[in-house]
Amino acid sequence: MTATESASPALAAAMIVPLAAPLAAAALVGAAGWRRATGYASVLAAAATLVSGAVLASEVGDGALTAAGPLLRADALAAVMTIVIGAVATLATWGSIGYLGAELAHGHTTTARARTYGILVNLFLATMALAVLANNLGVVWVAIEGTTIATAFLVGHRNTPAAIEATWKYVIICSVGIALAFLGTVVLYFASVDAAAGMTDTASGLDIDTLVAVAPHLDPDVTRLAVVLLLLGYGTKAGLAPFHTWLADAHSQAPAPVSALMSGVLLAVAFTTLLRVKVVSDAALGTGYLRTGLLVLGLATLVVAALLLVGQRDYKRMLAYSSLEHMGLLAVAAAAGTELAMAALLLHVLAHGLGKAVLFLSAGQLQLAHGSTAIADARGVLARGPLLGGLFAAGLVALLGLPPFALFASEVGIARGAADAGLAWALGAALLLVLVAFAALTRHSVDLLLGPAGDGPRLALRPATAAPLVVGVAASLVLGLYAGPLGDVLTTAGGLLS
Amino acid sequence: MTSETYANLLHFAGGLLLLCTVGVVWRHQLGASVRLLAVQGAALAAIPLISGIYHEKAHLLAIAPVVLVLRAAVLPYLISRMVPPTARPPGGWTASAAPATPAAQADAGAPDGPTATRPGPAADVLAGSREPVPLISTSVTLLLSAALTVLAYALCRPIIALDPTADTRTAPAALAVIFIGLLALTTRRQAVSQVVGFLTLDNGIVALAFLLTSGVPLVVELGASLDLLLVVLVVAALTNRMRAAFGGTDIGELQELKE
Amino acid sequence: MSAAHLPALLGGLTLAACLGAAAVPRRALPGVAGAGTALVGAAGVACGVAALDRGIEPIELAGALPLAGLRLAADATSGLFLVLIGAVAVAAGIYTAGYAGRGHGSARTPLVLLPVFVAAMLAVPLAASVTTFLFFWELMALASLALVLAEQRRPAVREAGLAYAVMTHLGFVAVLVGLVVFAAAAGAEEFGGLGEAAAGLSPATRTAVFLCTVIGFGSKAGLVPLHAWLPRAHPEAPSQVSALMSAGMVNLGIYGVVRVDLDLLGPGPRWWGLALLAAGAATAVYGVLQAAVATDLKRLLAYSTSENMGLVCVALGVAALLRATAGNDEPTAAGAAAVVALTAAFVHLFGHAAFKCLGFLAAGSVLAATGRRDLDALGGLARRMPTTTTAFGIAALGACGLPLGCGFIGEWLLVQSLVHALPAGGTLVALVLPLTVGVVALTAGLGVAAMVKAFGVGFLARPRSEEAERAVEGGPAMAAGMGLAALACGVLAVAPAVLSPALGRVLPELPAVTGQGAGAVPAPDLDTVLRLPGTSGAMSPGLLAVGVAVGIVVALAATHWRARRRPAPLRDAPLWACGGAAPTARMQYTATSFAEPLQRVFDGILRPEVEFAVTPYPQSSYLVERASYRSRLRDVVESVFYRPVLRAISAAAAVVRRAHQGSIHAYLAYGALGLVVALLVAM
Amino acid sequence: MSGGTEVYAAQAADGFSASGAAGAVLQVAAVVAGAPLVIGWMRQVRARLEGRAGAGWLQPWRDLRKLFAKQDVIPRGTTRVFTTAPLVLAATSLLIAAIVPVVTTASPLDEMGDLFAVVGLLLVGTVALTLAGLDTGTAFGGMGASREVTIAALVEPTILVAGLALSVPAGSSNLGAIVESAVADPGAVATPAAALAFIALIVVVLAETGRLPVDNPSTHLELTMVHEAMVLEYTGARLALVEWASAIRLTVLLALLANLFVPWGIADAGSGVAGLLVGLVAVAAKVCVLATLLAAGEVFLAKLRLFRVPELLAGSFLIGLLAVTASYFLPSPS
Repeated sequence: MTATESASPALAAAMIVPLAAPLAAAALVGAAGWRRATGYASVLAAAATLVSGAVLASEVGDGALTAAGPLLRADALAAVMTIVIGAVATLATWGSIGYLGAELAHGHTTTARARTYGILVNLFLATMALAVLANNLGVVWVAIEGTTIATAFLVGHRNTPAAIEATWKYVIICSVGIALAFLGTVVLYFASVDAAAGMTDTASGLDIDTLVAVAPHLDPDVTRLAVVLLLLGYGTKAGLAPFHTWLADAHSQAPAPVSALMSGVLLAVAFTTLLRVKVVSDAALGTGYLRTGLLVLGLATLVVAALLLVGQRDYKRMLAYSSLEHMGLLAVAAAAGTELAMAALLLHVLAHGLGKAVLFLSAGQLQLAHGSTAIADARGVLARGPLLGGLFAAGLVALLGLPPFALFASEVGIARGAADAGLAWALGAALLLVLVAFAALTRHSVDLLLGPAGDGPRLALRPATAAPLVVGVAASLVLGLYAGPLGDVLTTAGGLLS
Repeated sequence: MTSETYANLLHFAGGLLLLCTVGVVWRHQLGASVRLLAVQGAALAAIPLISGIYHEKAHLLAIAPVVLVLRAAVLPYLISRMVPPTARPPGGWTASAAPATPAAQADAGAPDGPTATRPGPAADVLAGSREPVPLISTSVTLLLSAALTVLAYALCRPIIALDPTADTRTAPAALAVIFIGLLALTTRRQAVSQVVGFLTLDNGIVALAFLLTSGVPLVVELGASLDLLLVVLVVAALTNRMRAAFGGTDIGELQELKE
Repeated sequence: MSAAHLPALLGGLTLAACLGAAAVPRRALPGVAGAGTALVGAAGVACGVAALDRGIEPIELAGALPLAGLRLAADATSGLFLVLIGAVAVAAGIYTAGYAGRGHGSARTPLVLLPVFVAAMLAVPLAASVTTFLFFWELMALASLALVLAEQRRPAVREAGLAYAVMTHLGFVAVLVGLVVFAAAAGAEEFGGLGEAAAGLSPATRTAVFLCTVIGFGSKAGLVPLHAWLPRAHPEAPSQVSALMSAGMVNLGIYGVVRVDLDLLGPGPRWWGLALLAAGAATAVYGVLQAAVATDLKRLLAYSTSENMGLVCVALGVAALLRATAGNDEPTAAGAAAVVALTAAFVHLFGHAAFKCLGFLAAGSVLAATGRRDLDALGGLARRMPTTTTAFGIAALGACGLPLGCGFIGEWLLVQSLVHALPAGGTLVALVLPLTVGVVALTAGLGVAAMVKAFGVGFLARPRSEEAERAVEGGPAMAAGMGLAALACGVLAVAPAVLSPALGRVLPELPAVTGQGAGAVPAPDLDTVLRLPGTSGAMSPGLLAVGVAVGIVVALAATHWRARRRPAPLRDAPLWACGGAAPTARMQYTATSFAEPLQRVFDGILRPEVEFAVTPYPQSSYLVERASYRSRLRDVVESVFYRPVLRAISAAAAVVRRAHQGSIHAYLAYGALGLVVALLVAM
Repeated sequence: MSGGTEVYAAQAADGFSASGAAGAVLQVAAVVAGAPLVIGWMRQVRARLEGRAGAGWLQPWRDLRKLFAKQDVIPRGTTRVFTTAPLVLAATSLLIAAIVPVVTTASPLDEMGDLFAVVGLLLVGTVALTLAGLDTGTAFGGMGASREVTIAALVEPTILVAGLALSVPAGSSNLGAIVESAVADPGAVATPAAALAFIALIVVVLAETGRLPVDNPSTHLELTMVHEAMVLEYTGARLALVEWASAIRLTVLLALLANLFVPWGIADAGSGVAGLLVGLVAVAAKVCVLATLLAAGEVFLAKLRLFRVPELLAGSFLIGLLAVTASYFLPSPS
């Protein structure tokens, strides 16, 4: 175990910026309303998060740093997740400018709601950063519940009956699920306090380092209870069955950039928390316990996602269920738990975030143009808008895990990791389900993208709107071919988790 | 305070908590549910108070009023504002223990003819102040609650085994509250009822936290309370929007988004 | 330039071709893309020659391909496939310049992707680690998918693309699982490490790896029942892409089997050979049967691809089976026959690549000229398009597997290996091999029927449609592409000796088939007269050609007997047709009618859907007013193997959809139930 | 069972032999000259058995002579395939006549092609003719081609399996070697394997040469024609070539059949002039006997319906398969 040390001021700043920058941007939007300038300020805040993540990643090595007292803690995992948040958020906020501009122009929204949107998106980013960087599992919980609150009105942004319905389901199901996580946290705290009696002061019984340190001494029976609750609880927010049911509704109703953030980052942030739990669980109960749980939930999620994709008629819901599918795959990867599998898992998270951002932002453009998210209403996209269609297609290819995009590298890594862990059967089952999802996604995308132009609207894409999409595709492509130093960081983070 | 008194008081608080919870799933009148929630909040606040006095822990004594204000006053108040006034004077236990006839009418769906003009449970349902026909009949709900209580006791065995004190022995009651809250969420159709169910669940968790570990760290406790408050505010706002959009708050009607 | 630079050259050329095609004005696009593709192919051939000569030492790029690193290397086996695919790409590339220039598949994206596809195919045999291999394997699939979808405005293309995408991904999943399990068990990722560790793996692991990889590679090679994508996708692609896929890409399925299952995984038990043999035999017969009754020219060629890959697989299976029988203590007849069978596989790969490339290019030429692929609408092209007709004739002769054609030698070698294995192989071999001979023979016979139909109905006699009547030959580039392929056909048909040096390098690299130590058997010498190691069969394709030529001269001389007593020949006479009045073009036998007897003979397998309706006059039931006959052939394997799976998935999807009808109470109940179950289990 | 080393020893050691070369020339000449006579003989036998006088066994020669003097007609719409096909058919037939051991087992062309190559050459001739049939663009041409190809495709398994049955005991698929091994081991002819192979091969010969019950060479009813339907448009020298080549194929196959099972008298590498003459006489006699038997048999046979032919071929395939397995499980006494 490597030491946790207090961060130098510069690094402490790198840990605080991901929280502070979006908060500042939120304040700015609150003060000045949503306009291009404040929009770009949000982009800047997100980019600052990305840079902070990169700085942390390059400096943290295989140790951990704390800042703001014992409140914040960054290790390689947190650094990678900060990068994920920053990267996807940059694309999403960038895409928001064009998206909200078009919505305002079409009269789909008001300036007041646009302002709320701007504030909430930035708060959302801040809560996610907190969830990743917090030192205390309780605070992580608070932050993740905070994401639900921040996104509630984002999901309901359009204020249509469907949006309200989606928001209600989202808030209730996620709150219930996350409440279970709180229950699990309490039980774990109980076990930790008991095990740590005499070792450290009880106030930090939920700190990550403390938990890892006392993990071997935790009472197995109580820990089992806690881990099940935490798995189901954070699994809810990560979109794992059986509490997966909010996901498609929320993703399909939220504005496209928010869908991108939720799908690309929020799920992953919740999942990362499960990885933290896994480290504790593995030390306390052996690797087999949570592995079984993750496999069951992962495969169940894959089944649900793949089969719901089969008859899907709505392209945003299709993308949502694809996220579900990827979360299922992540669960299988986490079950494997080798260093390679974990590194691949994190790469998968990043690549999926980028790909999903591109897809949801393109889907947003389609929705704006057609006023509907039904596949039947938007056929022959490629013929009507080669750029938009091409970017959607590229995003889809990236999402399907085909080379040369990054998800290919991560999926192969996950497969290798799973095979190394002796989970070949689970891998085979998972991949067959992924195949069903692949078939369904391809079928629907062929319907959506290909074919003659028909009489639908022309789909022109303004350069400013296209830019984040192009950047996203390019980033995914580059990551798929060459990860550079990021590869080492991923491996380090994988090492911490395995 | 002797340890015996302490244990008795603690058990009493836990029992009250559980009792209120059962009441919540029993009653169909939303106003009554909200009042039961307030009582539940008070019973919950009693736990840190008793525990703080017995263990002489200042931070528990400090937190008890906070819990009391939030859970017995603020949240019930916020929720009660979501409930439109009932057509009849709020009658507490007696009024809601109404004869079977109106309930049967409610069962039959929208009343026709002369009964429609007479204010009654059906009108309350439409207005959103009364729970419509439950998805699972009340008696089955109560039986399920009993089963869940048994399950809670079974699940708490390892906890009690690890640290056999009066606190942990009360934990099953808190866990049962959690389960029953979940049951209420699953079976209740009015928006307000779901919120009540959710708060019940949350109360159970907080109670468990106090019982097991004398509360979570302060920062977490504050954060969680803030979250809860915000969630209730969000839900309240949503309920208003829902009423505006759908003309009602029957969650069972929200089935546009599927598959 | 050393051999190690060649892969870099390959990559550089690909990039240049790609960027060039993306940047140049539309007018120059076909030329640039075609030339670029041909150059990439040529670089591939160069790589292959270098690999055959001395091998290419491993090249590692640790930073590339996240979490794994890129690793390239080539031995002679890789070299063989590099040469094969590179050469096909050269011909197809040259052809593209003309074909796309005539407005076929001339959209920019497909033409930009063409060099990428070729490069990805070439990179597959160069890959030397699991991840690298999978990367290029899937890149190849993706590029070819994009190319298949080039004419996506037609619904048939979209359907084909979809089927292709799903099937190829299924194959990929199988290969992926097989290889990662192999790698995990071996504890290594590089092929070298896999090979070393293979012998120590448990039989269960080896079996799992074998089955997974054979399924995966088999689907790429079009083995039944995983062939379903092939006869859909190959015909719908632009023709140069069809040629690249059918003559190039499918070979990589065979490469996979050779590399992973025969080379790395090492000699296996006898049933491996039997499994390959059975899969190959089923494929060969089924493929050729479908080809024999197909009426779509490109579909016919696609099924023929499936058939030929089946034959190659039979050869590999025979080789594996015989090797497992032979042992390594001394040279045995079975061991010698195994080498002959392996040689047959490689020789047939080359022959098939040559004639299939030519066939698809010629079919593309027809398509470009007439816009039709339906044999029933073609005919009479021999007069209007002599070059194309000659090209297709050469291709068809090769595909028939008859002497003088380039498909004959492979089949002959295969039969020889069967003949010479029989006495030495034990009871199992004695039971299996005669049946295999029957299968090979039936395949050859039906192949003849299919190709006679394709050539005779498609190109000879009189045109059956206006389009066919107006057909004109394509430009010089197309002719050059076809000429190159035809040249290859000719050389392989009469002088297989050109393959001898390459095989001499490759076979010793595969001791899992050719034997080790005392049991090692040298590669056969494909001289003017083919003599086989350890057996006494001999045949000389070159001399046979000479013999036939001499025979024709003699026959021609014989026709001069009493020639002076004859009047001058009567040209352009009306047809006699047993005295019938001038038969119209509609009265000709069509492809459908030509294949009807075979369809009836094999209707138990083909299960045609036949509707026959006679409408009599109301006055009498014996006076026929009109009769309609409709017969439709579907791919039976699809309805037997695929429909039930699809139905099961749909049914399951319906169940899950019913569970997600939007009720939040149901959703919460799922969660609550899940929680209770999880808690109970956790206790 | 022969061991591995023996197989190596059995490597064909054929060199060039003057006697073989002379024999090859002799047998080509004999077949070319004799093939029409065989046809004539069979027709004569048949006529006599049916109670007719017959045209005499020289009649085919007279027909050929007449045809060679007739005007060539090249129908409208046909291509070079139509004019070349008879040449290809004739060329392959001649080549087969040179390769197959008819008079001698030591033909220098033996290495040029083995049993399977010969079968392939036969098929090349058939294919040339079917293409010509299709090229005419008449319904009959197409019909004949379609049927011919169907039969050719279905007979293929029988040929190869029967060939396998013959090659396995000899250790080689080269016809010279097979016949030599039969000479060396006359007892092998009497095995069940050989008998089964013989039956299978007879069916093959009937199918390949278009004899009853597969096809009726003397039919004049278009709808029942197979071979004749393809060549309907031919006349003059080309028709003569087609007829001649068909006769050569029949003769060679009969001779081969005879020599495979009753190789007595055939010349080998060491034979002198006398030996070659003995071989010639012997093969003439054997072909004569076989032709007589065949013709006699045809008197009692009707043509099978086209769709019953596959049954016949499937049966012969089964017999061939049995021959192979018998040759494995019931090895000859040697």
